[in-house]
Amino acid sequence: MNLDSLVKHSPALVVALPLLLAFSTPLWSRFNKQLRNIWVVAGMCMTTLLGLFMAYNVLRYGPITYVFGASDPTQTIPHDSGGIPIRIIFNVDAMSAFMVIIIAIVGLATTIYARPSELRRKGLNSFYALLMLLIAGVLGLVCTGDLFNMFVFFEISSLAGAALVAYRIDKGIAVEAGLKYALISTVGGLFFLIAVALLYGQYGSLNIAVIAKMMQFTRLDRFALVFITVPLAMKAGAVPMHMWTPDAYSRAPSSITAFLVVSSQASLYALFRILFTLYNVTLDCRTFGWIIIILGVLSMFIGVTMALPQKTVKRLMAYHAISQTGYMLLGVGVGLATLCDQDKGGAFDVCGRTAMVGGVFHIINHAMYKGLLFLTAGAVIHRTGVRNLEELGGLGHSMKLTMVFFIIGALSIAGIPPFNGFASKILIYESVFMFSPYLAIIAILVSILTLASFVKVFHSMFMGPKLPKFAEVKDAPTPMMFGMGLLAVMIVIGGLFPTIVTENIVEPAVTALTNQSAYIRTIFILP
Amino acid sequence: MLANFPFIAVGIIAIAGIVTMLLRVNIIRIIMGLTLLEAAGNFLLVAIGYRHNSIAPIFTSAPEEKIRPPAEMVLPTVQAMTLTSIVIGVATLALLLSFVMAIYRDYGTLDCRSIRKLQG
Amino acid sequence: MRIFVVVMTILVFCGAFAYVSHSAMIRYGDPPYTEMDDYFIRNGQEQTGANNIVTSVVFDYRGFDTLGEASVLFTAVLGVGITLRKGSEWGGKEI
Amino acid sequence: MSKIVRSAADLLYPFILTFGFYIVVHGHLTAGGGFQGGAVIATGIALMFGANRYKVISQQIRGKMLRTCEAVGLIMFIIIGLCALIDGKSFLYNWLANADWLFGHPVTYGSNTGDLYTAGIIPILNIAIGIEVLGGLSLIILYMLSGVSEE
Repeated sequence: MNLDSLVKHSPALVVALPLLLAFSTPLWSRFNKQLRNIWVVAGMCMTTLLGLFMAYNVLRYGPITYVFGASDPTQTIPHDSGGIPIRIIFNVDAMSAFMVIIIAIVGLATTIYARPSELRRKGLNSFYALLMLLIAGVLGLVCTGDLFNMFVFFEISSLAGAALVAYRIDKGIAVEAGLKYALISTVGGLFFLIAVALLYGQYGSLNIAVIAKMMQFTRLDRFALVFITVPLAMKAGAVPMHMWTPDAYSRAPSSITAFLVVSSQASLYALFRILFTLYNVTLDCRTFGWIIIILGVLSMFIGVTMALPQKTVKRLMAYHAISQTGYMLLGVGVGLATLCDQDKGGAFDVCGRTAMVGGVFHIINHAMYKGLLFLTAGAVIHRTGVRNLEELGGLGHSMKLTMVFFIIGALSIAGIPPFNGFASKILIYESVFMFSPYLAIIAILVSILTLASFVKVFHSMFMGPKLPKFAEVKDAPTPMMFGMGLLAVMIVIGGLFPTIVTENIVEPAVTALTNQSAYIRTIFILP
Repeated sequence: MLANFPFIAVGIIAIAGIVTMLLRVNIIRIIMGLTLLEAAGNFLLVAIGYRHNSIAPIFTSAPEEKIRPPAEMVLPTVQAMTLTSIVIGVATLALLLSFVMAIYRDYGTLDCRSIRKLQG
Repeated sequence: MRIFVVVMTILVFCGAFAYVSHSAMIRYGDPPYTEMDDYFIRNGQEQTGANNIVTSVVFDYRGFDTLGEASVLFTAVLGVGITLRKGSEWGGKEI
Repeated sequence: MSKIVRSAADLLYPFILTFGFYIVVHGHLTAGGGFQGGAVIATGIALMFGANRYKVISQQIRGKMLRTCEAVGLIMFIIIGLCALIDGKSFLYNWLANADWLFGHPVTYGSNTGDLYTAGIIPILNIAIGIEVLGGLSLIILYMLSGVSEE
């Protein structure tokens, strides 16, 4: 198979490969446990390389479409179908490529990290298989251009996520968190299904581009919009529907928590895709933009205030994840609110676009530093066995490298230069200030509170004299270090060279997201 | 109004499911409400694809007068989607019930007011 | 409080339903756009060789959905397996 | 369970299996398919679980075998899908239809009595899914029974 056909088939392979890994993992372990670990990690490396390769090609040469089951994978519309696509089509544009990059990097880091931390548990086969299914589900969710297919991948990722949250039974408490997650995402999935059915009933198609082209914004469309956005916002952890987030994040194994963050980001991507590509300017931009902005501001503020009094490490970080999701919603919401003024030198060109760049850039940054923070918390809990902040202390003497990684993550989340959190937050502050100064003030305030909260965590985990009960504690095992180091390197690169990242990855993604006609044109080959 | 009766039935089933989920405290009953909601979704899908005076989209021993083009058959895509969503529903139900079993084993109760060890 | 929430939910959903039911886009027994399904019915038998058009949609035209759906079942089985696995009540270190 | 139930279940078991297999392989001709047929076979296995003691039946129908069934069915599905890539077609392309080889008799539009030897990869995928579903659903029952019997 030469390189050209690899590019052509990469959207299918990037989903099929983790699925194949997941299905074959239970078989491998029958021969040898070590062999299975090598198989999983090697396969995940392949998936990562393939994902990055695909993203590179998309960003360099334009979107890739892939038609499943057709005799020619690039022929989106069969010649005898009367001008409509009939099969499932993957439409990988720059925004999808952006998400694929995040998933590939964090997926690799968590897969490598997971082995030592889960080594003592039974059922590691199922753990790996479910992790691969989660990765495959999220990859499919971001690549697909078909609404029903999106529902299927949504369900794969939520079921795999729920099963992994419940993985440590933990005297039933983890199962309780898993039940919560599973119930909420199932109800969300059913609403999504009903919305897809309504859209299909009106337009007779399931392809996003076709529906976007025919969209008339009738009453049923508005109904479907609510039914689609609510579950996706819920899965992303925005505030009125955030109650599952701290429970699921704090009880899941740390490697899974790091990836659940990415899974939430993928739901956020789906939300943006629905709002920008499926509905675009047919909906009342200003109203919907303000709804998103209000959701974002509430998430930011409630997340950070709930985080301050928390006593367990991962629960605190989970509330910060809600708060950081607010930044993305704020940035993209400002972009949506000004979207109708596009191309006229209006508000979109003045500040909306920058805000969207900031919001989308924050997605990759958040996935990296929040993943890193959860992984460091996992390493500390793995070595000490304590998750309460008040009982921890003095670990800076024995876990030096973990402490360095934690500092990198904490400074990045608080928006301190030269780390990547600063690079995206400054874009959001600047542009949101032009849109509405009060929102920018709230954003800066939340950032300060975040810093305060993480200073507290840092102090109670690493500072202070060496405690006698942690005398035996060593630094984290090497694979864990590798997982954390990968994310830390990405953070530092993103912080030192933010313009390279924004120009090459984020700007094309924002262009792809706001330019609805380009998305439609990839399916309908129009002049 | 009465011609759209299946859609009204979908609405009634969906609202019944949502009310069951909100009103009951036993987790098993909440899951039953979820199943009702899922049934509403499947029913909606099938109802959307119906065409008057049509047969099922199967050509084996189909009556000739129905399949002369344009064939009078109900829409196949929604039926395929319903099949998919039924299997997904079964899978979700199995996972949720196994969670409930594990919770009952450890907590000894199914009342969702007393399953609250997660706070704090 | 509980009753209030329930009544509000019912009212909201009934209101939404009444709002939607005015729309004449979908009528029972008469779907508005059927090009895709007509394509399946017209060509499905010759292209895939299957007499059952639903099967040809499930396994050919939308075969990838079926793979996803089978994966969902696989996921659920793995999830049931690890939730009810033996010796799951281990003590010792947390995380 | 009483002897009557056990004998009746033993008597019914092969018929249920045959019926399920019939539904699986006739998926492309009549209403049915891999999921439905696999579910029917799984009900047969569930009947055996219900009629016999858990200890006895778990010796005969092992979880390991069912797990292998499940994984093998799915891997078969993906491998068949990937085979199409060799020829430059897309993933899950029906590369056997109308090829006059395995399951490849061409069909023309219109009503017919049904030829089993048609539809290309669809019958093979049906069998793969049937194997997967029978393994999966039986495993769910097995796991849940083992969860109960631990009490």
